[in-house]
Amino acid sequence: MALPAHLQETFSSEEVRFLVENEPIKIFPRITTKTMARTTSNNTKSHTNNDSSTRHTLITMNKFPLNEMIAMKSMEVSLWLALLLKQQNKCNIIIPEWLTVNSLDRYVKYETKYSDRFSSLPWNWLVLSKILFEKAYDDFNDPVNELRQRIQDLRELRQVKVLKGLSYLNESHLQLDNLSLTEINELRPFIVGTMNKLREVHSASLDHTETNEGENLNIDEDASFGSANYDGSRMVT
Amino acid sequence: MYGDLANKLVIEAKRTQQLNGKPNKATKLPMYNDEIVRNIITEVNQLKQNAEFLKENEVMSQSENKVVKCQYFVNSLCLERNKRCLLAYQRLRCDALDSMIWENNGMDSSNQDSNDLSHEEQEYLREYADLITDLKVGALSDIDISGSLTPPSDVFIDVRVLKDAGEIQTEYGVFNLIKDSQFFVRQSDVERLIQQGYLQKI
Amino acid sequence: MDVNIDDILAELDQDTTAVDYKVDASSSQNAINSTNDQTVLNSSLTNTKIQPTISLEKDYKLLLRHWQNERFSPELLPYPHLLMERLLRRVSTQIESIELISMNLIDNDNVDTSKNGNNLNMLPLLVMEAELERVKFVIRSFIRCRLSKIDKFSLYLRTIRDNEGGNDRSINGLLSESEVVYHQKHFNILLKIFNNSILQHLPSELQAINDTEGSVNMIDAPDWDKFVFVLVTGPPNSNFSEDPLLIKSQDKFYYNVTVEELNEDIELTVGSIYVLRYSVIKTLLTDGKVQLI
Amino acid sequence: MGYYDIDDVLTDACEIPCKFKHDIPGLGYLENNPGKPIRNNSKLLLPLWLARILAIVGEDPVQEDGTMLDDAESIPFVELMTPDAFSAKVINAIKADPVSLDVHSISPHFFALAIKWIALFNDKELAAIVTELMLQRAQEINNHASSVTIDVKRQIDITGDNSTVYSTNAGNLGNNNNSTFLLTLDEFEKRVYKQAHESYKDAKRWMYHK
Repeated sequence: MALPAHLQETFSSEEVRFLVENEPIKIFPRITTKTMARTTSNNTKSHTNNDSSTRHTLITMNKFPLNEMIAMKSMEVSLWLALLLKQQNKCNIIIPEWLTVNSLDRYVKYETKYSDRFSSLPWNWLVLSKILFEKAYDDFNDPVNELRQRIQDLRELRQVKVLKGLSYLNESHLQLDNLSLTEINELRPFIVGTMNKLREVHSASLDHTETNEGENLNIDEDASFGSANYDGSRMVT
Repeated sequence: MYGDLANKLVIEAKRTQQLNGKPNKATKLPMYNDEIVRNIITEVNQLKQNAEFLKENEVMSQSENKVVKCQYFVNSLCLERNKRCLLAYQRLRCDALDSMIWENNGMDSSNQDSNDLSHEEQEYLREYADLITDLKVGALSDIDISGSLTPPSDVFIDVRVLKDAGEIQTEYGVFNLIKDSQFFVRQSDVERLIQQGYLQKI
Repeated sequence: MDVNIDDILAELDQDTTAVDYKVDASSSQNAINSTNDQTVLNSSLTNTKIQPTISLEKDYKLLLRHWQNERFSPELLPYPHLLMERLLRRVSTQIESIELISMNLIDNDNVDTSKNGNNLNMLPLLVMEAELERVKFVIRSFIRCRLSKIDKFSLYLRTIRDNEGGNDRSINGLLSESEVVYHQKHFNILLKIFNNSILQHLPSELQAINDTEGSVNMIDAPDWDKFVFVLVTGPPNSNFSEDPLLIKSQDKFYYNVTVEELNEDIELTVGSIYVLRYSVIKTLLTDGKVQLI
Repeated sequence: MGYYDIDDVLTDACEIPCKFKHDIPGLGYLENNPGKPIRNNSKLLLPLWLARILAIVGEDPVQEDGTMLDDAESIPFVELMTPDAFSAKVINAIKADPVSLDVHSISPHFFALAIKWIALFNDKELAAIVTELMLQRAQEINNHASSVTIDVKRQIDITGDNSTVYSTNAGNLGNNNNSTFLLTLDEFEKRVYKQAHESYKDAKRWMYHK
């Protein structure tokens, strides 16, 4: 198969991370590139080989962020780019507001208070926190281990609720507001697998004649065999 | 009973499916069961003769209509069933052959013992490999469609040189790998050197 | 170097003109619908006065959305012809650019690898390469997913084609050119092995592989009622007042959908996440008002 | 589902007790009596692919004298009898304790077979029972699937270096003590279990692995 079986029903965790990496995040550049860029682009186009800045273009962004950087002036870039710059010591990542001890404490409170709903954590909270703990731990003001503990608490609190919610599986629909992508993705095979089968059972119990087997049964075109009522032919022992 | 052999074949297919069900494991096929397939085809021919016999009879004896009809039905259903089992078996194996081609980056040399494949399957494998090769050079040539399905992460990495390795040439110029120096390089350029113990990922 | 990078870029801009105009200026009701793509292209060619907005960013986001939708929908979705054309051209141009720039770097002996290779001159190139790998990955994964569906619904897709009176128009809307070729060729070799190892040994009346009259239908169709995870996004242009299907009540917007089999109405609130039967949201998906996640 | 679906092909092979309603010469091979006739009212097991069709087709409604038979009078070739899988005994066991029921031993394709059986008679009562059974067991399946033990503690107090030890239990069906339940799963349940388990494992591996 052109797509391996384990990718046919769901995303891998790496793919979820990939999606999250496309989201914007704020950084403080540690270098200034903006003026250089302006001189070259405002002057009549220079075609000297040394001037490579005009040649740098990206295909998923309208601007080339690397030419827009001013040291310590915050700007927004895709997470993957922020991580690459960070790795090169060219920026600090501005940790999002929600990822502080104070704010997480409020989320924990909410999750504890309401047993039947999820707090509105960002849809990428699990992935983003994990990435930043790993790659930008020196950009946090709060102690990372305390943050990590709270993320773990949130994770467990929500898992308990998810488990409870799963007893409401049915053949119609579910509403799962504020569930993050990681949580959705890990639950997907179970929820989809079970609900599909519940649907099949329910559907089979309905009397939609057009889908009854045997209705389009015509083993031999030139014989027109009559069909009898199913119910009449059943014998209950 | 008619259809029993076909069942055996499908149970075998089920086993193959289970063997290949685990992620990140190379697809493999057991020996093509030529014997059962041929025996089912023999059974099919038997059923076909029965059908012809019944058809002649139907015309001749109107009085035994329902008997002939019942016999005819049973016969047709057995034929149909055998066909379905044969096709399901072959289709499962073809899907597995497809997987092998993709896993091996479009080549038909895999760890599959080609003696375990029927002649038709060997031919199919070659033809599918050719098809993928053609696909790679067309409009999608820049994409490398048989490449990795794991998202790129850490395209570039920091490495430390563990033992002198001389100069290497990359797209980014020449790197002189002297012990204890550090470089920022494209991971794919140095994969081999890491494996061989010259470099260490930091 | 005879090729001037600016020429390439200029050409690229020109190429994207017609189509990018569409992304922004079309009613974008059908931002995801490829047949609509086609019409808008034609009209924009005759009307070149309209100022195009080139949005590389939007195109990439659209690609990600197509990728996710394709991965989770039970059916094969229409190929986004123009979007893919633009993206593939950009990839190819970018590969050339990267080659030129890196050659240039080496020529000028600009690369100072002695100090950690952390050269500022190199960084932009690294970024370009990393981005390129990402785009290539999504396109690759997207196409591979489509190919596996084309295989799965090989016969079903053929019947769609044959039902269109033998012309290939509808299937050409659904598939890209390379996909059409792949579909046809793979079908042929599959049919060949079926014939050689099985069908030719069966009585002629049993040799069909598209028999729908037997006790089991031979043509596997998509499971239209399969459950999918849906995020309700609202109209693609976020123009909530212009979407006739969108209902406003108190402080929320929602779509009303019906699960026919259960005779049950469901309110789909913008911003909410649901697990639903695919058939229920199929139209909303085509119109870009919901997204599969 | 589908023509090429191996599990569906196997489900169709499930045997259903049937009673023949006509004397049919030459069909003795169905009950291992080749060459002999099948007698009216003789009981035998037939695979579903054969039984379900013989149960709906039968004697031609047009009689030899040219008159039509009513639907009710046109007797199908066989009558289907309730298979053991849905016998009163099993139904009672389902109602008593769905989670400890050994579904696999009743039929490896229990749920798929149930769906086909329910569809034959639009049997709402059986559908309700099967739904309840599936739901109750689903919770248990999910509990097992999500129990991926990872040594989290070790990792939490170290910020930079996270050497994670993780192991999965129940990775293979039936290799440890709390897997008795897993041995009772039918093919559908097994598939859901495996896919769910892989999914939880993948998420956890990613979360706790550098």
